[in-house]
Amino acid sequence: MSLNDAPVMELRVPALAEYVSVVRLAVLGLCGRLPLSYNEVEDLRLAVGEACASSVQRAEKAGRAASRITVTGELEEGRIVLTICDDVPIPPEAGPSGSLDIDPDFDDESFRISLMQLLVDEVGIGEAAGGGQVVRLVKNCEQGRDAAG
Amino acid sequence: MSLNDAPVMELRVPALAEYVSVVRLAVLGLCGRLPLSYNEVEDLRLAVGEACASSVQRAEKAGRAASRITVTGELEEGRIVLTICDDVPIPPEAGPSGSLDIDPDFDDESFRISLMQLLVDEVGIGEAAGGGQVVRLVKNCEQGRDAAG
Amino acid sequence: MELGIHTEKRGDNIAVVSLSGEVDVYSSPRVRSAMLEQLDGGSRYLVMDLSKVDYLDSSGLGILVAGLKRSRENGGEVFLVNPKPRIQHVLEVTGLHNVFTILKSVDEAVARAERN
Amino acid sequence: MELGIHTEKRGDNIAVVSLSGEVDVYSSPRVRSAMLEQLDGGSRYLVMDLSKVDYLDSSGLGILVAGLKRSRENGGEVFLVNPKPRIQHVLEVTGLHNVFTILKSVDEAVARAERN
Ligand SMILES: Nc1ncnc2c1ncn2[C@@H]1O[C@H](COP(=O)(O)OP(=O)(O)O)[C@@H](O)[C@H]1O
Ligand SMILES: Nc1ncnc2c1ncn2[C@@H]1O[C@H](COP(=O)(O)OP(=O)(O)O)[C@@H](O)[C@H]1O
Repeated sequence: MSLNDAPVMELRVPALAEYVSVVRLAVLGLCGRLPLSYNEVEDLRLAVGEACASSVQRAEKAGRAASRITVTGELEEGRIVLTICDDVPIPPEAGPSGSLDIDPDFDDESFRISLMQLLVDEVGIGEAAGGGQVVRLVKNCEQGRDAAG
Repeated sequence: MSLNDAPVMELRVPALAEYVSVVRLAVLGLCGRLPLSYNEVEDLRLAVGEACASSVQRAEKAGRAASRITVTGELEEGRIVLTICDDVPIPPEAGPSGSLDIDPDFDDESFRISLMQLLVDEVGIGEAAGGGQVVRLVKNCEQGRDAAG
Repeated sequence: MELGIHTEKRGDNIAVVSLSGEVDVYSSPRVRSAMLEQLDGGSRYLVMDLSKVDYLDSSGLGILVAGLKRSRENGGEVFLVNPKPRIQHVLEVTGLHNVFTILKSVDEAVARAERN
Repeated sequence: MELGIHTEKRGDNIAVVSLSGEVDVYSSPRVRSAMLEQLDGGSRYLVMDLSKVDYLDSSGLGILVAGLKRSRENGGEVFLVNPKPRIQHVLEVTGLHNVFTILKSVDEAVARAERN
Protein backbone atom coordinates (compact mmCIF):
# COMPACT_ATOMS: atom_id res chain seq x y z
CA MET A 1 0.00 0.00 0.00
CA SER A 2 1.42 3.30 -1.07
CA LEU A 3 0.03 5.02 2.04
CA ASN A 4 3.11 4.15 4.00
CA ASP A 5 5.31 6.17 1.66
CA ALA A 6 4.02 9.54 2.79
CA PRO A 7 2.21 10.81 5.88
CA VAL A 8 -1.55 10.28 5.60
CA MET A 9 -2.07 13.69 7.11
CA GLU A 10 -0.15 16.93 6.84
CA LEU A 11 -1.71 19.92 8.54
CA ARG A 12 -0.34 23.43 8.93
CA VAL A 13 -1.93 26.08 11.15
CA PRO A 14 -0.73 29.31 12.80
CA ALA A 15 1.09 28.84 16.11
CA LEU A 16 -1.75 30.60 17.91
CA ALA A 17 -3.79 29.23 20.80
CA GLU A 18 -7.06 29.46 18.89
CA TYR A 19 -5.90 27.02 16.21
CA VAL A 20 -4.89 24.17 18.50
CA SER A 21 -8.47 22.89 18.44
CA VAL A 22 -8.25 22.53 14.65
CA VAL A 23 -5.32 20.16 15.14
CA ARG A 24 -7.11 18.23 17.88
CA LEU A 25 -10.16 17.71 15.67
CA ALA A 26 -8.11 16.60 12.67
CA VAL A 27 -6.29 14.11 14.89
CA LEU A 28 -9.67 12.86 16.13
CA GLY A 29 -10.57 12.17 12.51
CA LEU A 30 -7.31 10.37 11.87
CA CYS A 31 -7.78 8.23 14.97
CA GLY A 32 -11.00 6.95 13.39
CA ARG A 33 -8.81 5.03 10.94
CA LEU A 34 -7.37 2.81 13.68
CA PRO A 35 -8.98 0.55 16.29
CA LEU A 36 -8.16 2.88 19.17
CA SER A 37 -10.33 2.98 22.26
CA TYR A 38 -11.99 6.20 23.41
CA ASN A 39 -9.37 6.70 26.09
CA GLU A 40 -6.49 6.05 23.72
CA VAL A 41 -7.87 8.64 21.31
CA GLU A 42 -8.35 11.18 24.08
CA ASP A 43 -4.85 10.52 25.43
CA LEU A 44 -3.38 11.19 22.00
CA ARG A 45 -5.52 14.27 21.48
CA LEU A 46 -4.41 15.67 24.81
CA ALA A 47 -0.76 14.91 24.05
CA VAL A 48 -0.92 16.57 20.64
CA GLY A 49 -2.67 19.55 22.25
CA GLU A 50 0.22 19.82 24.71
CA ALA A 51 2.80 19.71 21.95
CA CYS A 52 0.96 22.47 20.08
CA ALA A 53 0.58 24.51 23.27
CA SER A 54 4.33 24.34 23.67
CA SER A 55 4.78 25.79 20.16
CA VAL A 56 2.19 28.47 20.83
CA GLN A 57 3.79 29.50 24.06
CA ARG A 58 7.28 29.76 22.57
CA ALA A 59 5.91 31.69 19.59
CA GLU A 60 4.19 34.12 21.94
CA LYS A 61 7.29 34.62 24.02
CA ALA A 62 9.40 35.14 20.92
CA GLY A 63 6.83 37.62 19.59
CA ARG A 64 6.53 35.57 16.40
CA ALA A 65 2.85 35.85 15.50
CA ALA A 66 3.46 34.51 11.99
CA SER A 67 4.87 31.17 13.22
CA ARG A 68 3.29 27.97 12.01
CA ILE A 69 2.77 24.51 13.43
CA THR A 70 3.01 21.57 11.04
CA VAL A 71 1.49 18.30 12.14
CA THR A 72 2.01 15.07 10.23
CA GLY A 73 0.28 11.79 10.91
CA GLU A 74 1.33 8.31 9.87
CA LEU A 75 -0.60 5.12 10.38
CA GLU A 76 1.59 2.12 10.92
CA GLU A 77 0.73 -1.46 11.80
CA GLY A 78 -1.22 -1.06 15.04
CA ARG A 79 0.04 2.41 15.88
CA ILE A 80 -0.26 6.05 14.99
CA VAL A 81 2.74 8.36 14.77
CA LEU A 82 2.33 12.13 14.93
CA THR A 83 4.99 14.79 14.57
CA ILE A 84 4.37 18.34 15.68
CA CYS A 85 6.91 20.71 14.23
CA ASP A 86 7.23 24.47 14.54
CA ASP A 87 9.52 27.21 13.26
CA VAL A 88 10.08 28.97 16.58
CA PRO A 89 13.73 29.01 17.63
CA ILE A 90 14.21 27.04 20.86
CA PRO A 91 15.47 29.43 23.57
CA PRO A 92 19.02 28.56 24.73
CA GLU A 93 17.95 27.82 28.31
CA ALA A 94 14.46 26.45 28.64
CA GLY A 95 14.01 26.99 32.36
CA PRO A 96 10.79 27.75 34.24
CA SER A 97 8.57 29.82 32.02
CA GLY A 98 6.29 31.31 34.62
CA SER A 99 3.55 31.91 32.10
CA LEU A 100 0.88 31.38 34.70
CA ASP A 101 2.29 34.26 36.65
CA ILE A 102 0.31 33.40 39.76
CA ASP A 103 2.91 30.69 40.26
CA PRO A 104 6.15 31.86 38.69
CA ASP A 105 8.21 28.90 39.98
CA PHE A 106 6.21 26.34 38.14
CA ASP A 107 7.81 25.00 35.00
CA ASP A 108 4.86 24.32 32.78
CA GLU A 109 7.04 23.13 29.93
CA SER A 110 8.33 20.20 31.97
CA PHE A 111 4.85 19.52 33.27
CA ARG A 112 3.71 19.35 29.65
CA ILE A 113 6.47 16.95 28.72
CA SER A 114 5.70 14.64 31.65
CA LEU A 115 2.04 14.74 30.75
CA MET A 116 2.80 13.73 27.16
CA GLN A 117 4.99 10.91 28.43
CA LEU A 118 2.16 9.69 30.66
CA LEU A 119 -0.35 9.80 27.82
CA VAL A 120 1.37 8.15 24.87
CA ASP A 121 3.76 5.27 24.31
CA GLU A 122 6.70 7.24 22.92
CA VAL A 123 7.64 10.90 23.09
CA GLY A 124 10.63 12.29 21.22
CA ILE A 125 11.58 15.94 21.35
CA GLY A 126 14.22 17.42 19.10
CA GLU A 127 15.26 20.36 17.00
CA ALA A 128 13.73 20.74 13.55
CA ALA A 129 15.86 21.35 10.47
CA GLY A 130 14.69 24.97 10.37
CA GLY A 131 15.61 25.58 14.01
CA GLY A 132 12.21 25.01 15.60
CA GLN A 133 11.04 22.15 17.78
CA VAL A 134 9.82 18.72 16.64
CA VAL A 135 7.79 16.53 18.94
CA ARG A 136 7.16 12.94 17.89
CA LEU A 137 4.31 11.09 19.57
CA VAL A 138 3.56 7.39 19.14
CA LYS A 139 0.40 5.72 20.38
CA ASN A 140 -0.08 1.96 20.10
CA CYS A 141 -3.55 0.48 19.73
CA GLU A 142 -4.08 -1.98 22.54
CA GLN A 143 -7.32 -3.14 20.92
CA GLY A 144 -5.53 -3.73 17.64
CA ARG A 145 -3.13 -6.08 19.34
CA ASP A 146 -5.85 -8.28 20.82
CA ALA A 147 -8.13 -8.22 17.80
CA ALA A 148 -7.57 -7.73 14.09
CA GLY A 149 -4.25 -5.96 14.48
CA MET B 1 -2.75 40.95 11.18
CA SER B 2 -0.35 38.70 9.37
CA LEU B 3 -2.88 35.87 9.26
CA ASN B 4 -4.35 37.19 6.05
CA ASP B 5 -1.08 36.69 4.22
CA ALA B 6 -1.30 32.92 4.21
CA PRO B 7 -4.09 30.39 4.65
CA VAL B 8 -4.80 29.70 8.30
CA MET B 9 -5.17 26.03 7.48
CA GLU B 10 -3.45 23.79 4.98
CA LEU B 11 -4.35 20.12 5.16
CA ARG B 12 -3.24 17.30 2.89
CA VAL B 13 -4.74 13.81 3.02
CA PRO B 14 -4.95 10.86 0.62
CA ALA B 15 -7.75 11.05 -1.95
CA LEU B 16 -9.44 8.07 -0.34
CA ALA B 17 -12.99 7.90 0.99
CA GLU B 18 -11.85 7.10 4.53
CA TYR B 19 -9.94 10.38 4.89
CA VAL B 20 -12.78 12.71 3.98
CA SER B 21 -13.91 12.71 7.61
CA VAL B 22 -10.48 14.06 8.66
CA VAL B 23 -11.10 17.06 6.41
CA ARG B 24 -14.63 17.55 7.70
CA LEU B 25 -13.43 17.55 11.30
CA ALA B 26 -10.59 20.00 10.62
CA VAL B 27 -13.08 22.31 8.89
CA LEU B 28 -15.34 22.02 11.92
CA GLY B 29 -12.44 23.26 14.03
CA LEU B 30 -11.75 26.14 11.67
CA CYS B 31 -15.43 27.15 11.71
CA GLY B 32 -15.07 27.65 15.47
CA ARG B 33 -13.00 30.76 14.68
CA LEU B 34 -15.97 32.56 13.08
CA PRO B 35 -19.46 33.41 14.33
CA LEU B 36 -21.14 30.81 12.13
CA SER B 37 -24.42 29.23 13.16
CA TYR B 38 -24.76 25.47 13.53
CA ASN B 39 -26.50 25.21 10.17
CA GLU B 40 -23.91 27.34 8.40
CA VAL B 41 -21.14 25.15 9.77
CA GLU B 42 -22.95 21.98 8.73
CA ASP B 43 -23.66 23.39 5.26
CA LEU B 44 -19.97 24.14 4.78
CA ARG B 45 -18.93 20.75 6.14
CA LEU B 46 -21.29 19.01 3.75
CA ALA B 47 -20.06 21.11 0.82
CA VAL B 48 -16.42 20.40 1.59
CA GLY B 49 -17.27 16.72 1.96
CA GLU B 50 -18.84 16.80 -1.51
CA ALA B 51 -15.78 18.46 -3.02
CA CYS B 52 -13.55 15.80 -1.44
CA ALA B 53 -15.88 13.03 -2.58
CA SER B 54 -15.51 14.32 -6.11
CA SER B 55 -11.72 14.04 -5.82
CA VAL B 56 -11.99 10.58 -4.29
CA GLN B 57 -14.28 9.36 -7.02
CA ARG B 58 -12.08 10.65 -9.84
CA ALA B 59 -8.99 9.19 -8.16
CA GLU B 60 -10.72 5.82 -7.91
CA LYS B 61 -11.79 5.87 -11.53
CA ALA B 62 -8.33 6.86 -12.65
CA GLY B 63 -6.83 4.12 -10.48
CA ARG B 64 -4.63 6.66 -8.74
CA ALA B 65 -4.51 5.41 -5.16
CA ALA B 66 -1.59 7.72 -4.33
CA SER B 67 -3.52 10.91 -5.13
CA ARG B 68 -3.82 13.62 -2.50
CA ILE B 69 -6.37 16.22 -1.59
CA THR B 70 -5.09 19.57 -0.35
CA VAL B 71 -7.51 21.76 1.54
CA THR B 72 -6.72 25.36 2.44
CA GLY B 73 -8.80 27.60 4.65
CA GLU B 74 -8.77 31.37 4.87
CA LEU B 75 -10.71 33.50 7.29
CA GLU B 76 -11.74 36.83 5.86
CA GLU B 77 -13.93 39.58 7.30
CA GLY B 78 -17.19 37.75 7.97
CA ARG B 79 -16.54 34.80 5.70
CA ILE B 80 -14.57 31.61 5.33
CA VAL B 81 -12.96 30.56 2.07
CA LEU B 82 -11.94 26.95 1.47
CA THR B 83 -10.16 25.50 -1.54
CA ILE B 84 -10.14 21.78 -2.20
CA CYS B 85 -7.49 20.86 -4.69
CA ASP B 86 -6.46 17.46 -6.03
CA ASP B 87 -3.89 16.05 -8.43
CA VAL B 88 -6.24 13.79 -10.38
CA PRO B 89 -6.41 14.69 -14.08
CA ILE B 90 -9.93 15.84 -15.02
CA PRO B 91 -11.36 13.43 -17.62
CA PRO B 92 -11.96 15.13 -21.01
CA GLU B 93 -15.72 14.54 -20.94
CA ALA B 94 -17.22 14.54 -17.49
CA GLY B 95 -20.57 12.95 -18.33
CA PRO B 96 -22.74 10.72 -16.12
CA SER B 97 -20.48 8.65 -13.95
CA GLY B 98 -22.86 5.88 -12.97
CA SER B 99 -20.92 5.03 -9.85
CA LEU B 100 -24.07 3.99 -8.08
CA ASP B 101 -24.62 1.36 -10.72
CA ILE B 102 -28.19 0.69 -9.64
CA ASP B 103 -28.99 3.90 -11.49
CA PRO B 104 -26.45 4.31 -14.26
CA ASP B 105 -28.16 7.36 -15.82
CA PHE B 106 -27.76 9.51 -12.76
CA ASP B 107 -24.95 12.04 -12.95
CA ASP B 108 -23.77 12.22 -9.39
CA GLU B 109 -21.07 14.76 -10.21
CA SER B 110 -23.64 17.34 -11.30
CA PHE B 111 -25.81 16.47 -8.32
CA ARG B 112 -22.80 17.16 -6.13
CA ILE B 113 -22.13 20.49 -7.77
CA SER B 114 -25.75 21.61 -7.38
CA LEU B 115 -25.68 20.52 -3.76
CA MET B 116 -22.55 22.58 -3.10
CA GLN B 117 -24.19 25.56 -4.79
CA LEU B 118 -27.24 25.18 -2.59
CA LEU B 119 -25.14 24.95 0.57
CA VAL B 120 -22.60 27.76 0.32
CA ASP B 121 -22.53 31.31 -0.99
CA GLU B 122 -19.98 30.85 -3.76
CA VAL B 123 -18.72 27.77 -5.58
CA GLY B 124 -15.91 27.98 -8.10
CA ILE B 125 -14.60 24.95 -9.95
CA GLY B 126 -11.48 25.06 -12.04
CA GLU B 127 -8.36 23.25 -13.11
CA ALA B 128 -5.40 23.26 -10.76
CA ALA B 129 -1.92 24.19 -11.93
CA GLY B 130 -0.88 20.55 -11.72
CA GLY B 131 -3.82 19.37 -13.85
CA GLY B 132 -6.20 18.36 -11.05
CA GLN B 133 -9.40 20.01 -9.91
CA VAL B 134 -9.73 23.02 -7.60
CA VAL B 135 -13.01 23.76 -5.88
CA ARG B 136 -13.37 27.08 -4.08
CA LEU B 137 -16.13 27.40 -1.51
CA VAL B 138 -17.11 30.62 0.24
CA LYS B 139 -19.48 30.77 3.18
CA ASN B 140 -20.57 34.10 4.64
CA CYS B 141 -21.48 34.39 8.31
CA GLU B 142 -25.00 35.76 8.54
CA GLN B 143 -24.57 36.15 12.30
CA GLY B 144 -21.38 38.09 11.74
CA ARG B 145 -23.26 40.60 9.59
CA ASP B 146 -25.94 41.31 12.18
CA ALA B 147 -23.67 41.27 15.19
CA ALA B 148 -19.98 41.96 15.70
CA GLY B 149 -18.97 41.33 12.06
CA MET C 1 -19.59 9.03 14.44
CA GLU C 2 -18.98 5.83 12.52
CA LEU C 3 -21.95 4.46 10.66
CA GLY C 4 -24.16 1.92 12.39
CA ILE C 5 -26.68 -0.20 10.48
CA HIS C 6 -29.35 -2.35 12.07
CA THR C 7 -31.81 -4.33 9.93
CA GLU C 8 -35.02 -6.00 11.02
CA LYS C 9 -37.70 -7.80 8.99
CA ARG C 10 -41.31 -6.88 9.78
CA GLY C 11 -43.38 -9.45 7.97
CA ASP C 12 -42.78 -10.86 4.50
CA ASN C 13 -42.11 -7.78 2.44
CA ILE C 14 -41.22 -5.05 4.91
CA ALA C 15 -37.76 -4.34 6.34
CA VAL C 16 -36.73 -1.65 8.81
CA VAL C 17 -33.19 -0.39 8.27
CA SER C 18 -31.98 1.83 11.11
CA LEU C 19 -28.93 3.96 10.47
CA SER C 20 -26.85 5.87 12.99
CA GLY C 21 -23.90 8.22 12.70
CA GLU C 22 -22.46 9.43 9.43
CA VAL C 23 -23.49 8.33 5.96
CA ASP C 24 -20.79 9.64 3.66
CA VAL C 25 -18.72 8.66 0.65
CA TYR C 26 -16.82 6.18 2.81
CA SER C 27 -19.67 4.53 4.65
CA SER C 28 -22.51 4.74 2.13
CA PRO C 29 -21.57 1.54 0.23
CA ARG C 30 -22.58 -0.33 3.39
CA VAL C 31 -25.99 1.35 3.30
CA ARG C 32 -26.31 0.35 -0.35
CA SER C 33 -25.50 -3.29 0.48
CA ALA C 34 -27.97 -3.33 3.35
CA MET C 35 -30.75 -1.91 1.16
CA LEU C 36 -29.98 -4.22 -1.76
CA GLU C 37 -29.90 -7.23 0.52
CA GLN C 38 -33.43 -6.47 1.69
CA LEU C 39 -34.75 -5.56 -1.76
CA ASP C 40 -33.24 -8.69 -3.30
CA GLY C 41 -34.54 -10.75 -0.38
CA GLY C 42 -38.14 -9.84 -1.17
CA SER C 43 -38.75 -6.77 0.97
CA ARG C 44 -40.54 -4.37 -1.35
CA TYR C 45 -41.01 -1.87 1.47
CA LEU C 46 -37.99 -0.34 3.15
CA VAL C 47 -38.44 1.76 6.27
CA MET C 48 -35.25 3.77 6.65
CA ASP C 49 -35.00 5.00 10.26
CA LEU C 50 -32.86 8.14 10.00
CA SER C 51 -33.49 9.36 13.54
CA LYS C 52 -29.87 8.79 14.59
CA VAL C 53 -28.18 9.98 11.40
CA ASP C 54 -26.01 13.07 11.91
CA TYR C 55 -24.56 13.44 8.45
CA LEU C 56 -25.88 12.47 5.03
CA ASP C 57 -24.07 13.43 1.86
CA SER C 58 -24.85 13.10 -1.83
CA SER C 59 -23.62 9.53 -1.99
CA GLY C 60 -26.07 8.60 0.77
CA LEU C 61 -28.88 10.52 -0.92
CA GLY C 62 -28.07 8.84 -4.22
CA ILE C 63 -28.33 5.43 -2.62
CA LEU C 64 -31.66 6.25 -1.00
CA VAL C 65 -33.01 7.46 -4.35
CA ALA C 66 -31.68 4.41 -6.18
CA GLY C 67 -33.30 2.20 -3.53
CA LEU C 68 -36.55 4.09 -3.94
CA LYS C 69 -36.57 3.51 -7.68
CA ARG C 70 -35.83 -0.16 -7.26
CA SER C 71 -38.55 -0.65 -4.66
CA ARG C 72 -41.12 1.22 -6.74
CA GLU C 73 -40.29 -0.98 -9.72
CA ASN C 74 -41.40 -3.86 -7.53
CA GLY C 75 -44.55 -2.04 -6.46
CA GLY C 76 -43.05 -1.08 -3.12
CA GLU C 77 -41.82 2.10 -1.45
CA VAL C 78 -39.01 3.54 0.65
CA PHE C 79 -40.16 5.48 3.71
CA LEU C 80 -37.78 7.83 5.50
CA VAL C 81 -38.41 8.06 9.22
CA ASN C 82 -37.81 10.93 11.62
CA PRO C 83 -34.74 12.68 10.19
CA LYS C 84 -33.05 15.19 12.49
CA PRO C 85 -33.67 18.85 11.57
CA ARG C 86 -30.26 19.03 9.95
CA ILE C 87 -30.99 16.02 7.70
CA GLN C 88 -34.50 17.30 6.96
CA HIS C 89 -32.80 20.52 5.84
CA VAL C 90 -30.60 18.60 3.39
CA LEU C 91 -33.63 16.71 2.06
CA GLU C 92 -35.45 20.01 1.54
CA VAL C 93 -32.50 21.83 -0.03
CA THR C 94 -32.19 19.03 -2.60
CA GLY C 95 -35.93 18.81 -3.20
CA LEU C 96 -35.87 15.16 -2.19
CA HIS C 97 -38.50 15.78 0.51
CA ASN C 98 -40.96 15.85 -2.40
CA VAL C 99 -39.66 12.57 -3.79
CA PHE C 100 -39.76 10.57 -0.57
CA THR C 101 -42.51 9.91 1.90
CA ILE C 102 -41.11 11.14 5.22
CA LEU C 103 -42.87 9.89 8.34
CA LYS C 104 -42.62 10.52 12.06
CA SER C 105 -42.15 6.98 13.34
CA VAL C 106 -41.16 3.49 12.31
CA ASP C 107 -44.54 2.15 13.42
CA GLU C 108 -46.36 4.65 11.26
CA ALA C 109 -44.21 3.64 8.29
CA VAL C 110 -44.70 -0.07 8.91
CA ALA C 111 -48.47 0.50 9.20
CA ARG C 112 -48.44 2.36 5.88
CA ALA C 113 -46.54 -0.45 4.20
CA GLU C 114 -48.95 -3.05 5.63
CA ARG C 115 -52.00 -1.15 4.36
CA ASN C 116 -50.65 -1.08 0.79
CA MET D 1 -17.19 22.67 22.50
CA GLU D 2 -16.35 26.24 23.29
CA LEU D 3 -15.73 26.97 26.95
CA GLY D 4 -18.65 28.12 29.09
CA ILE D 5 -18.13 29.67 32.54
CA HIS D 6 -20.88 30.35 35.04
CA THR D 7 -20.08 31.85 38.43
CA GLU D 8 -22.32 32.03 41.48
CA LYS D 9 -21.63 33.28 45.00
CA ARG D 10 -22.83 31.06 47.84
CA GLY D 11 -22.45 33.14 50.93
CA ASP D 12 -19.60 35.50 51.81
CA ASN D 13 -16.56 33.43 51.03
CA ILE D 14 -17.74 30.62 48.77
CA ALA D 15 -18.08 30.79 45.00
CA VAL D 16 -19.23 28.07 42.63
CA VAL D 17 -17.55 28.24 39.23
CA SER D 18 -19.18 25.92 36.70
CA LEU D 19 -17.23 25.15 33.55
CA SER D 20 -18.47 23.46 30.40
CA GLY D 21 -16.80 22.38 27.18
CA GLU D 22 -13.07 22.58 26.55
CA VAL D 23 -10.46 24.09 28.84
CA ASP D 24 -7.33 24.39 26.72
CA VAL D 25 -4.43 26.72 25.97
CA TYR D 26 -6.85 29.07 24.19
CA SER D 27 -9.70 29.17 26.68
CA SER D 28 -7.92 28.66 30.00
CA PRO D 29 -7.04 32.36 30.52
CA ARG D 30 -10.77 32.93 30.95
CA VAL D 31 -10.86 30.30 33.70
CA ARG D 32 -7.93 32.01 35.34
CA SER D 33 -9.71 35.39 35.27
CA ALA D 34 -12.89 33.88 36.67
CA MET D 35 -10.99 32.21 39.52
CA LEU D 36 -8.91 35.30 40.28
CA GLU D 37 -11.98 37.50 40.28
CA GLN D 38 -13.56 35.34 42.98
CA LEU D 39 -10.37 34.92 45.00
CA ASP D 40 -9.66 38.66 44.88
CA GLY D 41 -13.30 39.38 45.70
CA GLY D 42 -13.05 37.55 49.01
CA SER D 43 -14.14 34.01 48.15
CA ARG D 44 -11.61 31.81 49.89
CA TYR D 45 -13.46 28.67 48.83
CA LEU D 46 -13.86 27.87 45.17
CA VAL D 47 -16.14 25.03 44.13
CA MET D 48 -15.13 24.16 40.57
CA ASP D 49 -17.98 22.25 38.94
CA LEU D 50 -16.26 20.16 36.26
CA SER D 51 -19.24 17.95 35.46
CA LYS D 52 -19.61 19.42 31.96
CA VAL D 53 -15.93 19.68 31.08
CA ASP D 54 -14.90 17.46 28.15
CA TYR D 55 -11.29 18.48 27.78
CA LEU D 56 -8.74 19.77 30.26
CA ASP D 57 -5.13 20.31 29.32
CA SER D 58 -2.00 21.27 31.25
CA SER D 59 -2.79 24.98 31.07
CA GLY D 60 -6.15 24.32 32.71
CA LEU D 61 -4.57 22.05 35.32
CA GLY D 62 -1.93 24.67 36.00
CA ILE D 63 -4.57 27.30 36.62
CA LEU D 64 -6.49 25.03 38.97
CA VAL D 65 -3.30 24.30 40.91
CA ALA D 66 -2.37 27.98 41.01
CA GLY D 67 -5.86 28.80 42.26
CA LEU D 68 -5.57 26.10 44.90
CA LYS D 69 -2.31 27.55 46.18
CA ARG D 70 -3.75 31.03 46.31
CA SER D 71 -6.90 29.92 48.13
CA ARG D 72 -4.91 27.87 50.66
CA GLU D 73 -2.71 30.89 51.34
CA ASN D 74 -5.93 32.61 52.43
CA GLY D 75 -6.98 29.64 54.53
CA GLY D 76 -9.41 28.43 51.90
CA GLU D 77 -9.64 25.53 49.49
CA VAL D 78 -10.49 24.63 45.90
CA PHE D 79 -12.91 21.72 45.53
CA LEU D 80 -13.27 19.93 42.22
CA VAL D 81 -16.75 18.56 41.62
CA ASN D 82 -17.87 15.57 39.63
CA PRO D 83 -15.32 15.35 36.80
CA LYS D 84 -16.24 13.05 33.90
CA PRO D 85 -14.31 9.75 33.84
CA ARG D 86 -12.01 11.13 31.16
CA ILE D 87 -11.09 14.19 33.24
CA GLN D 88 -10.76 12.04 36.38
CA HIS D 89 -8.29 9.95 34.37
CA VAL D 90 -6.21 13.05 33.56
CA LEU D 91 -6.26 14.08 37.23
CA GLU D 92 -5.08 10.61 38.22
CA VAL D 93 -2.40 10.33 35.55
CA THR D 94 -0.91 13.63 36.74
CA GLY D 95 -1.24 12.73 40.41
CA LEU D 96 -3.35 15.82 40.95
CA HIS D 97 -6.19 13.72 42.40
CA ASN D 98 -4.01 13.56 45.51
CA VAL D 99 -3.55 17.31 45.58
CA PHE D 100 -7.20 18.29 45.18
CA THR D 101 -10.28 17.37 47.12
CA ILE D 102 -12.62 15.87 44.54
CA LEU D 103 -16.28 15.64 45.53
CA LYS D 104 -19.44 14.22 43.99
CA SER D 105 -21.70 17.27 44.06
CA VAL D 106 -21.69 21.04 44.32
CA ASP D 107 -23.88 20.87 47.44
CA GLU D 108 -21.44 18.52 49.14
CA ALA D 109 -18.58 20.91 48.34
CA VAL D 110 -20.49 23.96 49.54
CA ALA D 111 -21.37 22.12 52.76
CA ARG D 112 -17.69 21.24 53.26
CA ALA D 113 -16.69 24.87 52.75
CA GLU D 114 -19.37 26.08 55.18
CA ARG D 115 -18.23 23.63 57.89
CA ASN D 116 -14.63 24.90 57.69
N1 LIG E 1 -28.96 8.60 -7.72
C1 LIG E 1 -29.45 9.79 -7.33
N2 LIG E 1 -28.81 10.49 -6.38
C2 LIG E 1 -29.27 11.65 -5.95
N3 LIG E 1 -30.37 12.24 -6.40
C3 LIG E 1 -31.02 11.61 -7.38
C4 LIG E 1 -30.61 10.36 -7.88
N4 LIG E 1 -31.48 9.97 -8.83
C5 LIG E 1 -32.37 10.95 -8.89
N5 LIG E 1 -32.10 11.93 -8.03
C6 LIG E 1 -32.85 13.17 -7.80
O1 LIG E 1 -34.14 12.79 -7.38
C7 LIG E 1 -35.10 13.60 -7.99
C8 LIG E 1 -36.09 12.75 -8.73
O2 LIG E 1 -35.39 11.77 -9.43
P1 LIG E 1 -36.10 10.88 -10.52
O3 LIG E 1 -37.25 10.17 -9.83
O4 LIG E 1 -35.08 10.07 -11.20
O5 LIG E 1 -36.69 11.97 -11.52
P2 LIG E 1 -36.23 12.12 -13.01
O6 LIG E 1 -36.81 10.89 -13.68
O7 LIG E 1 -36.87 13.42 -13.40
O8 LIG E 1 -34.71 12.14 -13.01
C9 LIG E 1 -34.37 14.55 -8.89
O9 LIG E 1 -34.28 15.78 -8.21
C10 LIG E 1 -33.01 13.95 -9.09
O10 LIG E 1 -32.04 14.97 -9.18
N1 LIG F 1 1.04 25.51 37.87
C1 LIG F 1 0.96 24.18 37.91
N2 LIG F 1 0.41 23.52 36.86
C2 LIG F 1 0.31 22.20 36.88
N3 LIG F 1 0.70 21.42 37.88
C3 LIG F 1 1.25 22.02 38.90
C4 LIG F 1 1.40 23.40 39.00
N4 LIG F 1 1.98 23.71 40.17
C5 LIG F 1 2.17 22.53 40.75
N5 LIG F 1 1.75 21.51 40.01
C6 LIG F 1 1.78 20.10 40.32
O1 LIG F 1 0.99 19.91 41.45
C7 LIG F 1 1.60 18.99 42.34
C8 LIG F 1 1.80 19.62 43.65
O2 LIG F 1 2.28 20.92 43.47
P1 LIG F 1 2.83 21.75 44.67
O3 LIG F 1 1.70 21.88 45.67
O4 LIG F 1 3.43 23.00 44.13
O5 LIG F 1 3.94 20.84 45.23
P2 LIG F 1 5.47 21.20 45.23
O6 LIG F 1 5.58 22.31 46.24
O7 LIG F 1 6.14 19.92 45.61
O8 LIG F 1 5.82 21.67 43.82
C9 LIG F 1 2.88 18.58 41.68
O9 LIG F 1 2.64 17.34 41.04
C10 LIG F 1 3.17 19.63 40.64
O10 LIG F 1 3.77 19.05 39.50
